[in-house]
Amino acid sequence: MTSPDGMRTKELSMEKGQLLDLYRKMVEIRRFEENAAEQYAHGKIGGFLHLYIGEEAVAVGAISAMEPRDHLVTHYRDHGYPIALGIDPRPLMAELFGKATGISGGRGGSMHMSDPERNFWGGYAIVGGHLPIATGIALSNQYLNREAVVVCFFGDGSTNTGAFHEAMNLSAVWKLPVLWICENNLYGMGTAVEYVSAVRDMVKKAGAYDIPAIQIDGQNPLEVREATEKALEHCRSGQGPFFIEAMTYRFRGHSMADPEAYRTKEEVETHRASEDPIVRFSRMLTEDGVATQAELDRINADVEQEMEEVVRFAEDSPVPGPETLMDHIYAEPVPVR
Amino acid sequence: MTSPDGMRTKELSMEKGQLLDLYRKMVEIRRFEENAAEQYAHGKIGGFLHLYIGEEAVAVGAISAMEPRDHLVTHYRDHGYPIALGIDPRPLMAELFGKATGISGGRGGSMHMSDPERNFWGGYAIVGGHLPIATGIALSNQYLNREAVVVCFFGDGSTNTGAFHEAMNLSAVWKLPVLWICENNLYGMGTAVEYVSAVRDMVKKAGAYDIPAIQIDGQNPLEVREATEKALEHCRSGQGPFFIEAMTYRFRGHSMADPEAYRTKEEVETHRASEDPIVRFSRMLTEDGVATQAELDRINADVEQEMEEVVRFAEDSPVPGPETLMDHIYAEPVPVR
Amino acid sequence: MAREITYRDALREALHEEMDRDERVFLLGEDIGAYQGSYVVTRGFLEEYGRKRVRDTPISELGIVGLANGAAMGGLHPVVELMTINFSLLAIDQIVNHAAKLHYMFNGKFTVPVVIRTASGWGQLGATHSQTFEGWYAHVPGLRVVMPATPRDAKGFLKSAIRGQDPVIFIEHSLIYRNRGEVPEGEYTLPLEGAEVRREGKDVTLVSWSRGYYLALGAAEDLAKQGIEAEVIDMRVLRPLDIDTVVQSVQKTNRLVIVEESWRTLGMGAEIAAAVQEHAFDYLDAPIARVGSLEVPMPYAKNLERLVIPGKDEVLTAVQGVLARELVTVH
Amino acid sequence: MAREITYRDALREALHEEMDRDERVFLLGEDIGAYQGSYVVTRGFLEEYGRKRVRDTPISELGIVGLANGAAMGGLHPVVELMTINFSLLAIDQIVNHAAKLHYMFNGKFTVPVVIRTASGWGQLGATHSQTFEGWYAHVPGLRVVMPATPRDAKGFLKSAIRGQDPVIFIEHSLIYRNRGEVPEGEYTLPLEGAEVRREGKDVTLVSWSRGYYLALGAAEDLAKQGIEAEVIDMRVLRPLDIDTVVQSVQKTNRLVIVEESWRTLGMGAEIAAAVQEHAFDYLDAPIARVGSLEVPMPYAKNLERLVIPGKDEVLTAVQGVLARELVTVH
Ligand SMILES: Cc1ncc(C[n+]2csc(CCOP(=O)(O)OP(=O)(O)O)c2C)c(N)n1
Ligand SMILES: Cc1ncc(C[n+]2csc(CCOP(=O)(O)OP(=O)(O)O)c2C)c(N)n1
Ligand SMILES: [Mg+2]
Ligand SMILES: [Mg+2]
Repeated sequence: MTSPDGMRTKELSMEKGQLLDLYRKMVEIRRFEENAAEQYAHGKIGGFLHLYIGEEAVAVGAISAMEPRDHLVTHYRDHGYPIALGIDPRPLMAELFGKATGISGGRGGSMHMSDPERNFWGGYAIVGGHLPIATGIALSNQYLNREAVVVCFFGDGSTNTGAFHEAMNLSAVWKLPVLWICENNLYGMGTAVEYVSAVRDMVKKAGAYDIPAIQIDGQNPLEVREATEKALEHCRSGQGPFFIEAMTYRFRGHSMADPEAYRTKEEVETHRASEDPIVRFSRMLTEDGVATQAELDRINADVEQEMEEVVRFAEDSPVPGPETLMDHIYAEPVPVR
Repeated sequence: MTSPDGMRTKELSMEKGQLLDLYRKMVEIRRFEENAAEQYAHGKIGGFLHLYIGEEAVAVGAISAMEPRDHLVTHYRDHGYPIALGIDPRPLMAELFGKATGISGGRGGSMHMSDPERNFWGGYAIVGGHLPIATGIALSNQYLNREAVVVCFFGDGSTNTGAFHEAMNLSAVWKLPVLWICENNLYGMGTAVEYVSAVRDMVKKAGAYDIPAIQIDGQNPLEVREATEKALEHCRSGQGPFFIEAMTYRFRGHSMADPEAYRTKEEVETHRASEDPIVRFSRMLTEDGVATQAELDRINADVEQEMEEVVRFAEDSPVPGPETLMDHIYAEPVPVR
Repeated sequence: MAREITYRDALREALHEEMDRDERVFLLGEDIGAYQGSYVVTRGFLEEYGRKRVRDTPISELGIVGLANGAAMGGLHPVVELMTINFSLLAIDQIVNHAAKLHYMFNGKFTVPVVIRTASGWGQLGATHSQTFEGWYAHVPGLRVVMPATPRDAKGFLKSAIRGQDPVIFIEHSLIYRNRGEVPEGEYTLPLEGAEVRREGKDVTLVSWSRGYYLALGAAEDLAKQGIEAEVIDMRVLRPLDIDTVVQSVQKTNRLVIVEESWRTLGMGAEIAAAVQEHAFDYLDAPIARVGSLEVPMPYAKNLERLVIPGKDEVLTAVQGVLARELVTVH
Repeated sequence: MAREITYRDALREALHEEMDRDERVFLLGEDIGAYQGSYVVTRGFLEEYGRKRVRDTPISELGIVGLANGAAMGGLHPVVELMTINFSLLAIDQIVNHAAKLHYMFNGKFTVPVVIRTASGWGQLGATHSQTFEGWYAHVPGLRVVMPATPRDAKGFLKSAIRGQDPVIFIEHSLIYRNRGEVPEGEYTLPLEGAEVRREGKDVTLVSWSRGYYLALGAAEDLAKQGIEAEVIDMRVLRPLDIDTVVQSVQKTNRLVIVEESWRTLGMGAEIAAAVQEHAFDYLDAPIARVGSLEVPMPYAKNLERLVIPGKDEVLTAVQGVLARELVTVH
């Protein structure tokens, strides 16, 4: 983590309600993911399941700075972003359950949440694949003078893909309004950054495209929010893309199938102990007198209950009807063969 | 061109014979290409034909610094490199004619010259495609302790490909002995660098991989040679890749089919007038008293004659036998179907 | 009233008309602007429409198709030019794993109306620049794949592709850009479906598409002189594939020869043959014959290249083969 | 003497033996080392052979296959692991435009002995992670394509692939890694060619490969209970394709059903059907039937996924279809 931990809440001109909202969103994500893990263990969820636990402050901080007209595109570790955006978590959980009420009708699964009505264009499962897509959405915004910024999240690992390079270059050449947010959690799946990236600091990669870049502490939602605000201003003013590298850490395995042979329990514990974004933020809030522990506990309990209902909703929903299987392969009718 | 033209021959500890050899190689390339253009016009050569006219000093300067154990990989504009390497031009011309005596038996054509016995692994026609291949040859050299460096030539346009990014990163991560030489001739086909690359100076791209890089005057064979010598030393000493950006200019169209709608005649004339590497080098040689104009003229005449013979050889050679058509699809026998 | 124009001009008209009709239509691709297009299809477009709508791109096939996917999701109608179909391999992840999937995977919530124009073809271009992959794209649900042979289809298909809501792989051919043919006066579009019987005959059915169609037609004319009446079908659209038209023809002729430029193994012809034997089994009097390229990376030398690409002689030989065949039943 | 081991262990043994035999053999791929391999095939290899020979790579499919091509040209024997065949699309330019072409294009002057291991498979993985493209690779001259079903073939093929001089696409399947089967005691290799009749029968021929083979076998066992004797052929190698073995079987059974997991249109089955009708036309008593996946991007929901991938019921239905068929000749 490169920035000092000392960012105080009072330095920011935020209302208490807003601050508690950030807190609540982080807790919602955490509990959502814990519930998902549990349901996966019960066999209610299949396939891949990538949890965002430990990285909540990045999504929550950044997305809190976005305006409704802005757009969101993410990789496959994509449960946190829609929750941060305020999307109802029930269809998200239902999606994991493969239910008709899922946000993608049960067709997408964990890696493919989306809600275009909220300008959330989805999670994508091919590493690097969504970066050119985000670039294109940004082009449509520029082309149609929408004054909207596309915020695109991706991991350190994806910066080694050719798609990353091509997308960065295109976004810079055409000065597209896109904010690149790289979540550097030190690993791509089980491979540590230093073994696969020529540079350890992802911001350095932005230099190859003259894209202004900043590296920040991704465990502090306020620092993330502030950096995002400035970056969005830059993008919105027509100066082209901006690049944020948020240093963070994944507390759980890459996916539920990951035995975590590539890192020690101690390493994970050290990070958990000192860098849990929820623990850090609650300390900040109580020490600054913004909220009492009791207030936070009430939020925690509230979210706990909410998530019970979320799981129940998913559980009680019907599976997609078999008669829908062949719908939406094409947007326009295709003659049957 | 970023470096001053004033590099004097005497600053370099080169024998007259060596200097005249550089001169001769450049003239050979020029005349070879002019003859190829003529034969193309006569219909003796088909398909694509990309001429190296105007860029001779890059190949000649760089390759003169290589040792026999070093390796060479290039893109499709690949007639100049083998000539600089001292490969007999007759099979090169025969290749253009699609003859059995061609360096690739007439199967490769203009874009696919190679001579693995001389560690020349070929010209490649997919832009960017040869960069990962060069990286792999470098890995084989490192793995087998060959202490050889792979010198890989490519254009400004190819730096925008995903393959470029992936290859650069891999070469840096594994500290592979590969010398990247980017020929920045200001255009990729008909598209000027500024329209398609976020940065105008390709050296900037090397920074994303912490690869040391230098931008040089590619029209001066001595500057190219000196930079290459230092770069090869770096690579050979186990410090990983090096990146040279040689500023140059293509005097002819991208290929024979190019009507050059994208640049003015004046622009080309200006470059031709002030940056012809052969004119510049001959002036250097005569002004420094290394050679008289008469000596150079003799070389010119000699090369002229040599190239007549080269064309005659190609012309007189037989086409590949139809019975060879299905040879070498596989290296090992495949049961007939 | 009809006019006769070239295949290239048909494409140019389609692009012009659609760009004039709808501001959201724009072009992007390598060297389509200042260079005027590597097959000169977009000549003059940069000058006419400006840099906003005619975008010269970096050499980033994957990136530009991905960008076009995103732009399409965002409400534009991008028409990407991939210089040749060989380079589409670099973009195939964005085509197959993205364009073809997103509408379904996200439950129909948005569309990806992207058109990818690219060119098949050959002509001493060597192994990496002489391939054709229409069969690969035709394998993928979610894509529409067209490969028009005539100026009329080229124009009508391209206009429909641009107006449609689905990703379309639009495959041209470098060796037919100058072919001339009739196109209707005034506006028209053509639905992206259906094969067409272009020449009627009763003795044998020849099926092809794109440049292969002309080869088949030429062979049919030769056969006519020998008194053999070949029915010639231009497939036009490769996904969805109109097998019915072929089956109906085979029910009449009882014999089928498929002509294509790709390697035979797993070329489009494989699917057509497999489907026709399934649906017209009882009507076939001879095995379905497939004429395709020899299975070899394309050599540069002209004399070798000629051996690889099928010509009229190969088609005639195949026709003789299916005609000579006696129907026998062995048990 | 034979031992029974899993498919995964068969692969592990092959890699071990070849790495021990030849220092020039090395592994590279995403998460093959510290993570132990996404399908755990390379577990322990990093620890045993070290970073020089077991190379965790960046997420750069195109780059690492290209690098492997170059390393192979330079005298090494790289074995690349592409996590799943879906991601191979990102590397397909290096596979098709480079690995498959270089030996020919440069007139045989050097070889590209690269082995690309990858996995087909599905299991609620969604549209982009559930595909299989063996038919695409089998289309390309210059490649050898194997898709073993049994531990014995997996081990013997992998060893041959590593020792060979040609590029090999080696396709595993995530759902059969735990399947057990006999492998010979001690060293052996198997040539990369030839289908195998694994069950004899006289009534109908079932053809498949990889996981599909087990499906066919299961169906054959059910059919046997009904008194129908199905001959089951495991294709094993998809390029070069051993059609003769299928033709010989069809000459005996007169009926053919092809079972595969890819989309039917232009799947491997298309080629097999097209080739068999060509070579065994007079022996066929019914149209060749193809059983494949429904033509839809794979949905995540389990109940929908089950409808897409063919199961034993679909195979049995197809067999009933070809058996019920009366041979008629219509004119
Ligand atoms: C093209 C491609 N290659 C490989 C994979 C398998 N894979 C899924 S996630 C992942 C690691 C990504 O790491 P990173 O970008 O750092 O994101 P993180 O999971 O750490 O958030 C890999 C290799 C994939 N999905 N797509
Ligand atoms: C992947 C790919 N895309 C497009 C092309 C067509 N093409 C051939 S050369 C070229 C321009 C390359 O420019 P640059 O790298 O600057 O090399 P230069 O020709 O200027 O030496 C293009 C676009 C190709 N061969 N390969
Ligand atoms: Mg990561
Ligand atoms: Mg250039």
